[in-house]
Amino acid sequence: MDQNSSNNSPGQPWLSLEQWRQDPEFLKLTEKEFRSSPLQSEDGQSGHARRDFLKLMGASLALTSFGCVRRPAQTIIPYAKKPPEIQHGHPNFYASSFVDGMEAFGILVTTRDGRPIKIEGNPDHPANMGTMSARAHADILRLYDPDRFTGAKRNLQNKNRTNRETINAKWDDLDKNVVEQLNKGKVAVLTYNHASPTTQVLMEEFAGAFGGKIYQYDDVSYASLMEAQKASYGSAAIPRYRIEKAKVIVAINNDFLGTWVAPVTHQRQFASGRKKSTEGINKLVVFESLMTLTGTNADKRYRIRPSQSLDVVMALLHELIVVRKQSRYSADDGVIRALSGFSKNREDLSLNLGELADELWKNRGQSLILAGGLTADGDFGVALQVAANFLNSVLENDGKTIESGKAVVRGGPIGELIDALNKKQITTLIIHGSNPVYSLPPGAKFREALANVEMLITTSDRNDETARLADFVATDHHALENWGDLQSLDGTLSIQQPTIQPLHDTRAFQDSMLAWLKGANKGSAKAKAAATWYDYLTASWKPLATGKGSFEDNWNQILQDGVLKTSAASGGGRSIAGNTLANVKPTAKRAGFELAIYQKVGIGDGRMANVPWLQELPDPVTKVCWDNYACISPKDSVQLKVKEGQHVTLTVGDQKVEVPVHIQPGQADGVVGLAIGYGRQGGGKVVDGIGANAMMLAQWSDGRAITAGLETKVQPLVKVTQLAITQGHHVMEGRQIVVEETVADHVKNPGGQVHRHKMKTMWSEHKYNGNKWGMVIDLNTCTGCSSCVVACQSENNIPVVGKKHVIDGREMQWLRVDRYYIGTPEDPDVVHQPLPCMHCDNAPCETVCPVIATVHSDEGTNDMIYNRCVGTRYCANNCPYKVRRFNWFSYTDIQAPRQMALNPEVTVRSRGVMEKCTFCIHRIRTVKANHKVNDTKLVDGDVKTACQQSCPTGAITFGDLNDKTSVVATNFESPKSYALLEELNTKPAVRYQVKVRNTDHLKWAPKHAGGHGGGHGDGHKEDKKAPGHSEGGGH
Amino acid sequence: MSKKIVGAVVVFGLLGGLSVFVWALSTNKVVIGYNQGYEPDQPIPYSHKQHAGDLQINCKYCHSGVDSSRHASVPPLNVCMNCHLVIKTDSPHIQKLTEAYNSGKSIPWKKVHLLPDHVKFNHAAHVKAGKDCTTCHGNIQEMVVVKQVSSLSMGWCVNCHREPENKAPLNCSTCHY
Amino acid sequence: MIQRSPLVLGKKTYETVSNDIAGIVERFPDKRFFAGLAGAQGLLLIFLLAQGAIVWFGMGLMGVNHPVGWGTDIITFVFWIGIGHAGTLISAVLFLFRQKWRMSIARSAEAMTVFAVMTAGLFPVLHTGRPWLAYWLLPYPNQRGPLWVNFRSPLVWDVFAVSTYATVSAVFWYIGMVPDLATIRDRAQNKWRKRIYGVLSLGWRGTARNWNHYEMVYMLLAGLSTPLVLSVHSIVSFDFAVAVLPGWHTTIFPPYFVAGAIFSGFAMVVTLMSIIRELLPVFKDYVTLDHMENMNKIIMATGLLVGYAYASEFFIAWYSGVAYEVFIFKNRAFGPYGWSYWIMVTCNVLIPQLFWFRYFRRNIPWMFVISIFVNIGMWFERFVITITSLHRDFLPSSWGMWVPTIYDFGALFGSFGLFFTLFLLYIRVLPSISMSEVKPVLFVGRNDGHGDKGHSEGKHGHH
Amino acid sequence: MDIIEKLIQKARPTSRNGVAGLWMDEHQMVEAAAKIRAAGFTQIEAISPFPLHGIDEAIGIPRSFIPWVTFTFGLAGFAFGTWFTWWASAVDWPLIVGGKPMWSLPAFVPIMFELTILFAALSSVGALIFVCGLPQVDPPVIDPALTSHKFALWVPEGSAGFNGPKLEQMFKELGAGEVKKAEF
Repeated sequence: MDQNSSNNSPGQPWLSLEQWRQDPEFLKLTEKEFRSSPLQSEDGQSGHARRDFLKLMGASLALTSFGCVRRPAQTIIPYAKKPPEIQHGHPNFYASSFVDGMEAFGILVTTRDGRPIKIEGNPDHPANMGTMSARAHADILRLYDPDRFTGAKRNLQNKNRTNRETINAKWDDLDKNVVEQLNKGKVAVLTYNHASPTTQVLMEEFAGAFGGKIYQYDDVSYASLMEAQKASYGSAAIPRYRIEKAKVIVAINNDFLGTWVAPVTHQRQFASGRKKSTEGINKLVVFESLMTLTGTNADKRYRIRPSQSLDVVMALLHELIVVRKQSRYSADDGVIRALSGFSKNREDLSLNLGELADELWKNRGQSLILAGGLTADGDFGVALQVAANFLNSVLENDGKTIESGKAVVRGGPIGELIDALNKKQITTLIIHGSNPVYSLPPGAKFREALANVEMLITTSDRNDETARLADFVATDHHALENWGDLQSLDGTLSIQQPTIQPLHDTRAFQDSMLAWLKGANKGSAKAKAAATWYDYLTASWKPLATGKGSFEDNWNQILQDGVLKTSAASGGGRSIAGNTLANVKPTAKRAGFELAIYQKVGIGDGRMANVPWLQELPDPVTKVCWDNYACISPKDSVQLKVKEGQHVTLTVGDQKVEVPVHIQPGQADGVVGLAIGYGRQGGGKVVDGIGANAMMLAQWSDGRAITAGLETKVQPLVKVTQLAITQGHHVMEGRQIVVEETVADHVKNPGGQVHRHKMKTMWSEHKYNGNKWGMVIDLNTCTGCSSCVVACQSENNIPVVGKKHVIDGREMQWLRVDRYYIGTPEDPDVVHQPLPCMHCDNAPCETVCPVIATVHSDEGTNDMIYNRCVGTRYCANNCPYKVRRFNWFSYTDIQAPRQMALNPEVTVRSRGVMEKCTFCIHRIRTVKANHKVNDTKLVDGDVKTACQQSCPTGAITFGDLNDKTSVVATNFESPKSYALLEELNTKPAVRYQVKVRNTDHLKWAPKHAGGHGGGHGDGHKEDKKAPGHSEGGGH
Repeated sequence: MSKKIVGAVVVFGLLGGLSVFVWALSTNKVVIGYNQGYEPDQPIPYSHKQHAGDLQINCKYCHSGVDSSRHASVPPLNVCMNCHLVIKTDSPHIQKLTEAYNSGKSIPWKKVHLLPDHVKFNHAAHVKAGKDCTTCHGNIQEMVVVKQVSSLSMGWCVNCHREPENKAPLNCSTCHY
Repeated sequence: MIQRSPLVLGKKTYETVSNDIAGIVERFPDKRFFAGLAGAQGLLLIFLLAQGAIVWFGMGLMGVNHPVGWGTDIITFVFWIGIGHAGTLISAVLFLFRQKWRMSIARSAEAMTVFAVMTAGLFPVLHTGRPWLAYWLLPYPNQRGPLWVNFRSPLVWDVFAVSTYATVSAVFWYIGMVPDLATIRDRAQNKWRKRIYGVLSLGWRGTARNWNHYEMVYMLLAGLSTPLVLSVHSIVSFDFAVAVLPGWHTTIFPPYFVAGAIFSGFAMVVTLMSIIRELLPVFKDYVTLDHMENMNKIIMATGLLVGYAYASEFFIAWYSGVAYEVFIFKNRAFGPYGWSYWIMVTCNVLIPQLFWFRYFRRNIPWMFVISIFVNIGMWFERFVITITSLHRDFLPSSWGMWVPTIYDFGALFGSFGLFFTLFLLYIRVLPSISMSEVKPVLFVGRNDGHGDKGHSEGKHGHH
Repeated sequence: MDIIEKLIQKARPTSRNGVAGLWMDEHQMVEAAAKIRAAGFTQIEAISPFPLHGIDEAIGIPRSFIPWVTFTFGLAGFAFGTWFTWWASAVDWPLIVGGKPMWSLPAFVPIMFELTILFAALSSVGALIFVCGLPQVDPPVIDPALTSHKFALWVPEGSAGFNGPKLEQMFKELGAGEVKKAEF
């Protein structure tokens, strides 16, 4: 066997290990691999220097060189041939789509001179209506991730895939090898929920051509939900939840607002039911083990252990059917027998659910039971879903608050794949878009099963855990570089279009499949006719893109809209398959701690964990960033004698992980929570080495990952690390910061709980004759999801500082979301408060700046002039809201190519200057300049701040306060609105609207902290008991 | 006594001179450190005098962004090639241009008017307000080599914004954000 | 009239006074001086390294953060400015009060003022994020429009107050030194010494006409310096008092700061004099135990004033009923930085009570130790004001902690290096006791032959 | 070296010849000065290492005019501070700062005060330097000890009522330890 052929021999690359070591060509290749490794920054040459848009970089603002360097000269390099749609200085917007787990929605990508700089929501897409999740914003940095593969890769593996050398592969060679292997048959494709109908068609065609099968694996699996749907309704489709129609929502270990299925849609739906604050405001009742984002928004919250999730549903059913004898099942013996089996569990649960049952029954048809998710996906996971379905149908919600949905099954379950692998039925495995080696529980023995394949091909975009085991990495494009179509859960079809030429020598997986089909001379006529995936896509869309004009016209219209407007399916009713409770058996009682694995709102399944924005995004509940940690209840922390940040070992079976502890108020006792998405070893430079992999503790049973209700040993260690927590203190200390009202109070007198002040000034105030910009934030609809924080970060070039600096108190986010606990640490209510710069009319910061670097404009904005700032930090000290951020070091040295995501409209701040929220003044300027140039008039809604645009619940309104007809002016003057720290007479241009809690009495009535006279002595009383990690490790 | 008079004359002379200098600086009579008069050689000796002056080509023909965008924009080579595909194709400079155009490589022009990154200037808004190009750029139609005529100092901007007839805003955030 | 003890010991004559004081400049210093200077310069090197690194890499090297935007730099600035008050106070206010015992310590106290203000003046510049642009704080005509400064900002007031104070006290110090420099010039045997001191003395001749104007200007400067010295620390206190922060926003700050400044300034004079008396034994004749005792009495009095201010702050916070104020003061004494508060109270209020006892007032080692404690306490006073108010203000969400880094320590201890380097050099090259002021009061309290007391008394401010 | 010497020579103040008497005791000297003045001598200079009580009356030196300079310049400083803060904040470039009025007079008081003091202090010192004819380069010295422990009276030749021998005689009678012709 000569060396060359051995190198290219696809079947046995690992056999050539010794041979290629002596091969000079290979040595050269390896050298090159390391030189152009994404870990090294100088790969600009080979990576993207050849791209057209870079030619313009010289002219378009040398973004990082803020300062006064005048000469030597800069050059202007115009386009040789300018694309007609690009005008220097103007952004272009492209409609596209985004998929994240089960959620798919429309996006608008802002590009400048051919490079995408920001992702916004597509207002025409019914799933998100222009709003966004934090992760969707972060996708832009995944495009510019320096850790991405720059081309196809080949791994020279040893036999057990435990040792490898990575070399660059040429696409031709890769194709040749792969096709040769594919022709041998026994092919399987393992895909994630790509949500693309046309990709699915192509994938099925591809698998069929090689006699293979498609399997589906998502890093966060909804298998038990789908299985239960199938059992209850005959279809595994995830249903459409119409949360906006529900008056009473009961969530049982279900974080539908934060992480479950489609949070952006859910948030909007939930908020629309929340906005009806005077009549029929919805009520959210949450039963949960951890404190989730949903739990923080609860009107009534119960703490249960994960294993009790099913008991809650069964107890509610018992109250309705057995105690109250309601519904058509009240005489169904089978049901009653099933319920009676739970009598012991009901006793253990010892919750009085009668009132809730009454309320649910009263609102039947207008209520909604949501159950399950990672935190309740125990061995009882399917039973829980079945019971919840049953409860929903008892409450007559089917077809009303729950409609039938579109199936999102892309392939067979992974359990079957593992079986097939173990039986050596598969010799070639293609893994697309998921990372099972990282995220499957060790019990699945997936890694071991992979030893049985001859060739493993992945489409990973980075050197992740799965890619390391592959023989070939057919590196996929980033979604912003690729064509595609997506279907969201409501059936809406949307288009994904590329907004930039591929940055690297990558290839769409769809193109790879077409290439391999062609290479093997297989596939349908459509596939054969398609030169590229784009051709295949448009060919598939021909029947869909119908209308008056030609296909091209219709297609262009769809591209412009980003969404096929006619495609949203109207949901239908459905009926349950009788008594489905027969197989619902009580769960065994757990001893000791129960594990509850969960997803963080920012990190999610960890797919985007290498985006620094997400790592530095404080968790909406814990306010900790850059880490995962074991959440335990305050009571347990006392019992275990652990303090915040102290390490513990969590042991499930024979699996152990070591993580620091976070003491989480409101968490159920006897539960330990751990987030997934950490403990990566191939995620990239940002994420690698952070935290521990929670899935190491998960179990594998019946082809399903068991992530909750596992008996866990918690063993304190000596080591203590500081958690990077961005909030210093967690209770309001009796101050009027977030004002809460009960529904009854609110209906009687909205805003009546706000203590108002009569302020006097020594001098007449300035008049603002033109525009006067202002903002109102509705605390009632704000869920705390923190999408606005990342939106702001993306819009305003806000740097990321890293864990150490966050601990030092140097986080830079202009907009923060404060989270306060109210009540006892064991069972607190939670409020969220987004806090941008208040743009006070009487701004304390302005008075003290010696060099007029911060002044008011005649439009009422508090301007921060970076280039004038000398950095005395006096303004930050004197800001009562502490919204100012200082550049302690130079944060402008951004690793290439991440700097391409910088917004040229916003100056990049240098070391030693102060910065803060600007009310997106660049957007105001741009809109006003455009109106001036076009002789048009500014109307309400023209200027949107980045946070406002992103907010899924529409909690933020912004605009001209002098325009009395504007939404913001109305909100600003509404009795529900109040100014934060009004007694200081700073006259903020940002006001808050009171939070309404749908309950009879609040855990704590706000006391007033400011001026007039005594009577405040007892204001802190309740707070004494309140949870406060005092300084909680931050700062 | 005469020594005292000499001393007094020297002291007052220095003070007076300094005052005049300071007055000249702050009213933009004298400019220091702003590259006024910068006149670099370009890779292709494009003459504005010939194109804009003698041939009377409208500024907007090439600088097409000037009335719609923040940037006036330097024309892409295809704009040059509109004429130079046929005109003066024997000139070595035009051949250089054609070569750059054909290879898609473009021309690295020297930037003459350079504002720091923290200054946002909008050409369209100024054109809309009726300002002629020559107000800031000088008699460009007479320049063979383009030269920075105005100081482009902040005081230069502000003093024009201050003129009542310009009705221009004087907020810091007009230009800095 | 009470018989008072002599101001100067050792039966000096005018000539021996000249010999004693000019002699310090004329002799080559001994080893102890060089050892002290080397130590001071070692600290100065630390200062340069620490501040150099901060300027090069960024303010982030220090412990400051959000929400504690001001830390060691500002604390130490206020500390040194406070120190810088005693000099002008002794030379100007005591002058106006005809306190003859001031004569022998005035010069060194003034020198201390000038060097302390110089040291202090560095900190506001170095604490900025971009110190190379600190000149923007001056309202100079410029090419930006012109763009002026914000005269409403206490920091601009600071610029005016500190620079005026530095200028006036330096001028005051220098003008006071001119006749003594002329003495050294006329005594000089060495040509270069004669030239250098000739230039420094401006050619002073000591005619009666000159003395006439000189005394007038000296008194005018004293009269101007008195409100100035009071204004400077008032304005420094405005840095805090004008802010909205609870714990800063108080009307008591100006007098409280001035009292604290006098307190710390006199403590520093006692510290320095205790050292110099050992370093240069000749000083013992001029700076007598009586002098030291007088200063110790002032320390005790101002210590009580400061203690009163501490108490009244708590009272007003409680009496105002403003929850933020109440909280911040509770937090001061019992919060996470409570230890610093109790260091402050112990050093500033309790320890100076020892001066009720004559023994402690007249015992050099004891007063040295006590003065050091006062210096420590006064640094912590500014620490308490700056840090504890900033670290927990209005919104609990933004509360945080401040932890110093080695750069904080470098900046603080290094600044002593700068101060002592300057001071030690001053001791050797400039007349460190005002000869022309000591000579007129040489015979006060003396019964020996030369002249009667009445004759020499009240020469100053006769007009 | 020579150049420096030459420069010094050139810059030296003009001096006059006269007669000087030197005392070791300041009281004797003051008494002598009064007597010499009474004897009709004019332009008497009294030189001492420290200011002497009673010498002004003795040789007829009027009260210093410098307080008027101080007052005038202090007033000018105050006026400048008031005008400049107003002009810069409210006229030249009015900007809205902290919602305060353009002319925030109370906030400008510290500036006005400091400028008053600065102008007054520097003008006083300037006046002193001017009126004393300082700085002087290498002025003539009658006796080096006059800045240490001796006291002198000196009357220039040619002054009204000057009589050299009589003066020398009087000096000796009034207790001068040394009498000499001296340039000053």
